[in-house]
Amino acid sequence: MYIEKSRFESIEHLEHNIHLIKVYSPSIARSAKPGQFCNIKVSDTDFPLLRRPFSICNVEGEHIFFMFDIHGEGTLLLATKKAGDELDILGPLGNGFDSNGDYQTAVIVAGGLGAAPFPFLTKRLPADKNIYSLVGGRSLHQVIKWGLKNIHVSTDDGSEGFKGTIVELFKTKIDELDGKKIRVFGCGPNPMLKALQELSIENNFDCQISVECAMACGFGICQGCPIENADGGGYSLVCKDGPVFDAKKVKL
Amino acid sequence: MYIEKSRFESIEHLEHNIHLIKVYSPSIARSAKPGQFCNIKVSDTDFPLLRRPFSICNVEGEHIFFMFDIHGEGTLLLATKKAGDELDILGPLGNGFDSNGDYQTAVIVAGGLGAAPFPFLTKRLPADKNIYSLVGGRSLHQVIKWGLKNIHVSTDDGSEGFKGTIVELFKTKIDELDGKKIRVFGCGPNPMLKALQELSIENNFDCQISVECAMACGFGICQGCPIENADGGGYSLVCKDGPVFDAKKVKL
Amino acid sequence: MSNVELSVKIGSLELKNPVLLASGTVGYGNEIAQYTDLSKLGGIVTKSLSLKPRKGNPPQRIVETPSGMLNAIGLANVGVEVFVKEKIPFLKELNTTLICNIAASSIEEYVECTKILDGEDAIQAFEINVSCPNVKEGGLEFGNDVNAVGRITEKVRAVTKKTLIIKLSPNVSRISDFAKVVKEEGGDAVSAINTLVGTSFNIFTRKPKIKNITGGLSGPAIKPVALAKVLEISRNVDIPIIGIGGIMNWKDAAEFIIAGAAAVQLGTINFINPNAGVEIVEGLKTFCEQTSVNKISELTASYQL
Amino acid sequence: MSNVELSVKIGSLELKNPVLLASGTVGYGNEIAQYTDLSKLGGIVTKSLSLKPRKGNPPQRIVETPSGMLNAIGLANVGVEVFVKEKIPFLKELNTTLICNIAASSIEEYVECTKILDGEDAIQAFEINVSCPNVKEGGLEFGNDVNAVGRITEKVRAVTKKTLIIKLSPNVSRISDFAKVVKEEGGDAVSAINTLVGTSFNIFTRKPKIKNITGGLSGPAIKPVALAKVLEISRNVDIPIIGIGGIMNWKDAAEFIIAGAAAVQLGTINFINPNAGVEIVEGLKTFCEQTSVNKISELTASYQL
Ligand SMILES: Cc1cc2nc3c(=O)[nH]c(=O)nc-3n(C[C@H](O)[C@H](O)[C@H](O)COP(=O)(O)OP(=O)(O)OC[C@H]3O[C@@H](n4cnc5c(N)ncnc54)[C@H](O)[C@@H]3O)c2cc1C
Ligand SMILES: Cc1cc2nc3c(=O)[nH]c(=O)nc-3n(C[C@H](O)[C@H](O)[C@H](O)COP(=O)(O)OP(=O)(O)OC[C@H]3O[C@@H](n4cnc5c(N)ncnc54)[C@H](O)[C@@H]3O)c2cc1C
Ligand SMILES: Cc1cc2nc3c(=O)[nH]c(=O)nc-3n(C[C@H](O)[C@H](O)[C@H](O)COP(=O)(O)O)c2cc1C
Ligand SMILES: Cc1cc2nc3c(=O)[nH]c(=O)nc-3n(C[C@H](O)[C@H](O)[C@H](O)COP(=O)(O)O)c2cc1C
Ligand code: FES
Ligand code: FES
Repeated sequence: MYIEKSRFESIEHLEHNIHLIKVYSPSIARSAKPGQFCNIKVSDTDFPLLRRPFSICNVEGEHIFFMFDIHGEGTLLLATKKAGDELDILGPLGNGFDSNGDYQTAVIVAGGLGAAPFPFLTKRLPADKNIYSLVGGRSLHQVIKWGLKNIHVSTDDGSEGFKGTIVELFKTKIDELDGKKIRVFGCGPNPMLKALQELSIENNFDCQISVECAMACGFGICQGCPIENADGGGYSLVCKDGPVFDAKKVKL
Repeated sequence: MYIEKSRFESIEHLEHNIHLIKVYSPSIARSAKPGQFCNIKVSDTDFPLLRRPFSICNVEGEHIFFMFDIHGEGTLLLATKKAGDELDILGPLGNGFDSNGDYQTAVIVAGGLGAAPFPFLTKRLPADKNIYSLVGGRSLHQVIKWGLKNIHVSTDDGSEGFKGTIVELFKTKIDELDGKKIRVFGCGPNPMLKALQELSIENNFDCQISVECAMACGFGICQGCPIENADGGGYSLVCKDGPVFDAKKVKL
Repeated sequence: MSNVELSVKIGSLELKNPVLLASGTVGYGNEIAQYTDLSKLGGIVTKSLSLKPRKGNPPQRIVETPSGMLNAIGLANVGVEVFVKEKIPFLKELNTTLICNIAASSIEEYVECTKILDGEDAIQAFEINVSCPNVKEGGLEFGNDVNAVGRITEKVRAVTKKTLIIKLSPNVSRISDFAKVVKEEGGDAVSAINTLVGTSFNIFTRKPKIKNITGGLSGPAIKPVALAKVLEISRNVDIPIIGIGGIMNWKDAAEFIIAGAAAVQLGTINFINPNAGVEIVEGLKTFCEQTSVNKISELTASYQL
Repeated sequence: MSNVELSVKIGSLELKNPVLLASGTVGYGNEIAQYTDLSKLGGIVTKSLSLKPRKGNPPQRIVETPSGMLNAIGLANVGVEVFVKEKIPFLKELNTTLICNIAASSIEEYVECTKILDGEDAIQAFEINVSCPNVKEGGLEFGNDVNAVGRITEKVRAVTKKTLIIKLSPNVSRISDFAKVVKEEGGDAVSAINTLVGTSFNIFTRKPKIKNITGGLSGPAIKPVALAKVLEISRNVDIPIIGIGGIMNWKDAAEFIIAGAAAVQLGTINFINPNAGVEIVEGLKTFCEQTSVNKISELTASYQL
């Protein structure tokens, strides 16, 4: 894990309000695993005070990509960076996805910006695995396909693909997919993860979900990011024990 | 007085660390007088909290110029603005110089960035007046001549012009200038203004000094900017009653 | 167009809307009136007045701090007499509710000031600033002594029928105890909060940046503290609260109202955006429309704990 | 190369330099050790320990505020027993001074924890966190009751000869009264300050952003308040002070030292720059060199009022 003064390389605008930035951050790039995140200082001043956590969206050589929408002041500042600016990045953080093991098809379930960690997972998936990506959004402009493969789309308003939530779409595909030979990787807003968790438990899918929550440090010293353990025995820390959890092990 | 959302036009780098910015601010430009200042919101966020006061350095049509060095975070942010950015400017504020009346030569005495208000004064000086500018700095790079006329230079280290302070240079010129026919306009750091004040009182010069101090509002509502009256009867407000004062009327 | 009822009542005082400008951040109204339409506000609270004029503290009086500022103005003011003669005529023309803030060094002085000002029709309410050093009892602040606050409320109450608001100091462990005594002694409302005590040093000269050594911290930095004080009072005492501390925009104002405030005051923001009050009234109106709140008073203390 | 003497003494405790990492912002040392060399610091203060493990508050526990953050971690900790068994072995290897912070809900619990930990050679000093709700006396904080702080100091003093530091709550009117009682009851030093009580609401859900309703405000926002508290203690009580509150860089640290602190603790900054402590030690050294200060202890309380 590094505190790396990284070079901002470029920014690309994907769909409405979605930005993809590329930074030169060789140490983090070399050690990063899919599902991990970085905690980024978005300004050179003390404002905003805290770093902002972002999933590692992709790695190309010594470059990392992050994907985000403009949410508040932190992401606004990030979106106004220029090539050559220095960005102070802490990472890679968290556990990441476990993509090894005995399964045939990786089923990616991404809701909105929950797509962020999956280009990197798609790229690093063991060669013997198939990939099947379920990508949802409120409407066609919120569907983020960048870096994904074998994509099946749902939108809440039906403006593209299946009309309904991404987990509803998943349900319609269960027969197509062999429950024993898949591993599910989910990321997205909490209600979606909850639905996915239920679906996975019902069908006994092997399912890893990446969760989000407010964070200060991102590496285990503030205890600010608890998630309740499913067994009732206290809390895990999203930043250190997660952000990826076995869907059976946490309460959402 | 206006709260004017102004357009940042350009930035020019004069000497070491001295920046000259040009903004499109028609309402303020039309009503500004030399010696007045503006209180500028240097960011679009709440950080830094307070506006920053800057003398109106020059006016060209509907454009205003400000001159500054990078001092702290506020001026740093100002120096990184780009053409087209919006700048929220409050002004014109304060009383300004009184350049009318019965004298022949305007003697400008500027120490370092104290030169800032004088290009505008130089331009707007009544046509019948002569101008004589004494401009001092620590060394030749701190001597700011932009927009001034008939310039006599002093540097503390003697790297350009007279070796010594600008008030010492002024002393050597007193014989050249006719004390009764001049009006002195001074701006610069406090110790310089103090020396100038003494010299003017001794020689009974008509002298107006522009003073600086910490400010919050800039227009008289916070009472944060007192300057002691020479008669001992309380305080005047630098922002409202000044920033230009008759050198005899205030204690420095 | 809009059906939102923005008016609120504080004691017998009717305010057009819940947005007031705070004492010490609006002078006597004339300078700020160049930048904003004061008649659109709920009202203004004038700079703390004392019986005699005070010239205030020597400079430096203010310094910026992270998301805040310290001030030690020293209650510079013209005194009640000049106020009545010179300031009231202008204030009358503003068509806004006028609340007169009083600061004194003894209980007698509070009473005396209130008596003199009570005769002025233009003044609709009093706000008593108890965060002043108490000269008689050794320079401690009245505001930190619950008995002193009780006595001030009682004595001032006795000399005016106008709405009486006590402005509380936040530099105490349990602010609700102070609100309780205000209610018991007949005060109509409390304002919370005044500034927090703070300081700042120049590390090269080793001198305090503010000549007075300490100053009062205001601005967004104190907003979480102010909200917690408002909430504490709201949960413990049944008295109207005027919320103050770091309000920068309508969202902050709404946050105070939800946390228990019947009205709010804007302080430091006036220095940065003198038109903020009017913008906040507009913002609150839109917020109410969009969240189906018919009367803004229904928002007060609508917290879901 | 440098001749500046950075070591300081707090009671019988010798610190390599005056820069400590604050309780609750450094865990038990292991995670932060990946980013910084803890052996270069004056020491670390471990997360508040209670007798039994505590799982802490439900989420959301933290929220950012202007130049600050609120936290309501709820003193989540492993309890003294697990601490001794599992955490001390790693802490021993750090080659830094270890100060153990204790938080309890009764005076007996404070005493009990101290007794157990007193036997551990690795622990060089205790810091007693009195800002915890007092279960027996109705949930009020010990930290706001001068008698309770006196009794805690006395009882804990009786069971340990190690350096005893009492960490004071800032949510009081006169913090120097608390420092005085600590001194009288045999405490070696005080830490000031802990967090200020604050809150924050989501205006759309009308719920507090922090599940616990209120939280503790830390970060640069509180620096002016913390400095004023340190200065107040320094001017009124002759006891070593450990300054805490919003320190982001060496300048802030120097400001606290000038205002009266013998040492400083870094809290929130560790979350943003986990190497800040080491950078601040370097910065202080250079500052001393450039301003001809031979011993950093000479800077303590060197204010020019
Ligand atoms: C492990 C992890 C990975 C993430 N990956 C991505 C990603 O790849 N792309 C992306 O767009 N967003 C991601 N997020 C969410 C992202 O951190 C927030 O959108 C961002 O912090 C918003 O900052 P802001 O200043 O723009 O918004 P503001 O609303 O101004 O932020 C205010 C505060 O709230 C916190 N906050 C706001 N929203 C969130 C949120 N959803 N989750 C956690 N904290 C929040 C901020 O960190 C900050 O402290 C991730 C969050 C976590 C925890
Ligand atoms: C009437 C007036 C006219 C001015 N004209 C100019 C000008 O034309 N060019 C120029 O470069 N500077 C001018 N100044 C000074 C200028 O306001 C400060 O340099 C600027 O505020 C520094 O801001 P900062 O954030 O970069 O520095 P910081 O040091 O980070 O500022 C911190 C705080 O201190 C205040 N401050 C810092 N230095 C000064 C100072 N010298 N005077 C008053 N307040 C200060 C800031 O306003 C701010 O609140 C003027 C000041 C006044 C009062
Ligand atoms: C420069 C300044 C002067 C003030 N003067 C007074 C005063 O005279 N009387 C008073 O009761 N409060 C005074 N206050 C306190 C404000 O009314 C308000 O309570 C405080 O600033 C918190 O609000 P804010 O964070 O919105 O500024 C003053 C505040 C500032 C910043
Ligand atoms: C997330 C967090 C957890 C904390 N936990 C503790 C604690 O367990 N015990 C304690 O005495 N102080 C605790 N504190 C308070 C800090 O030690 C420190 O006093 C406070 O944060 C002010 O310093 P800062 O502004 O540098 O953060 C905690 C602070 C934070 C931010
Ligand atoms: S964010 Fe600090 S422990 Fe997880
Ligand atoms: S700066 Fe506010 S009164 Fe002068």
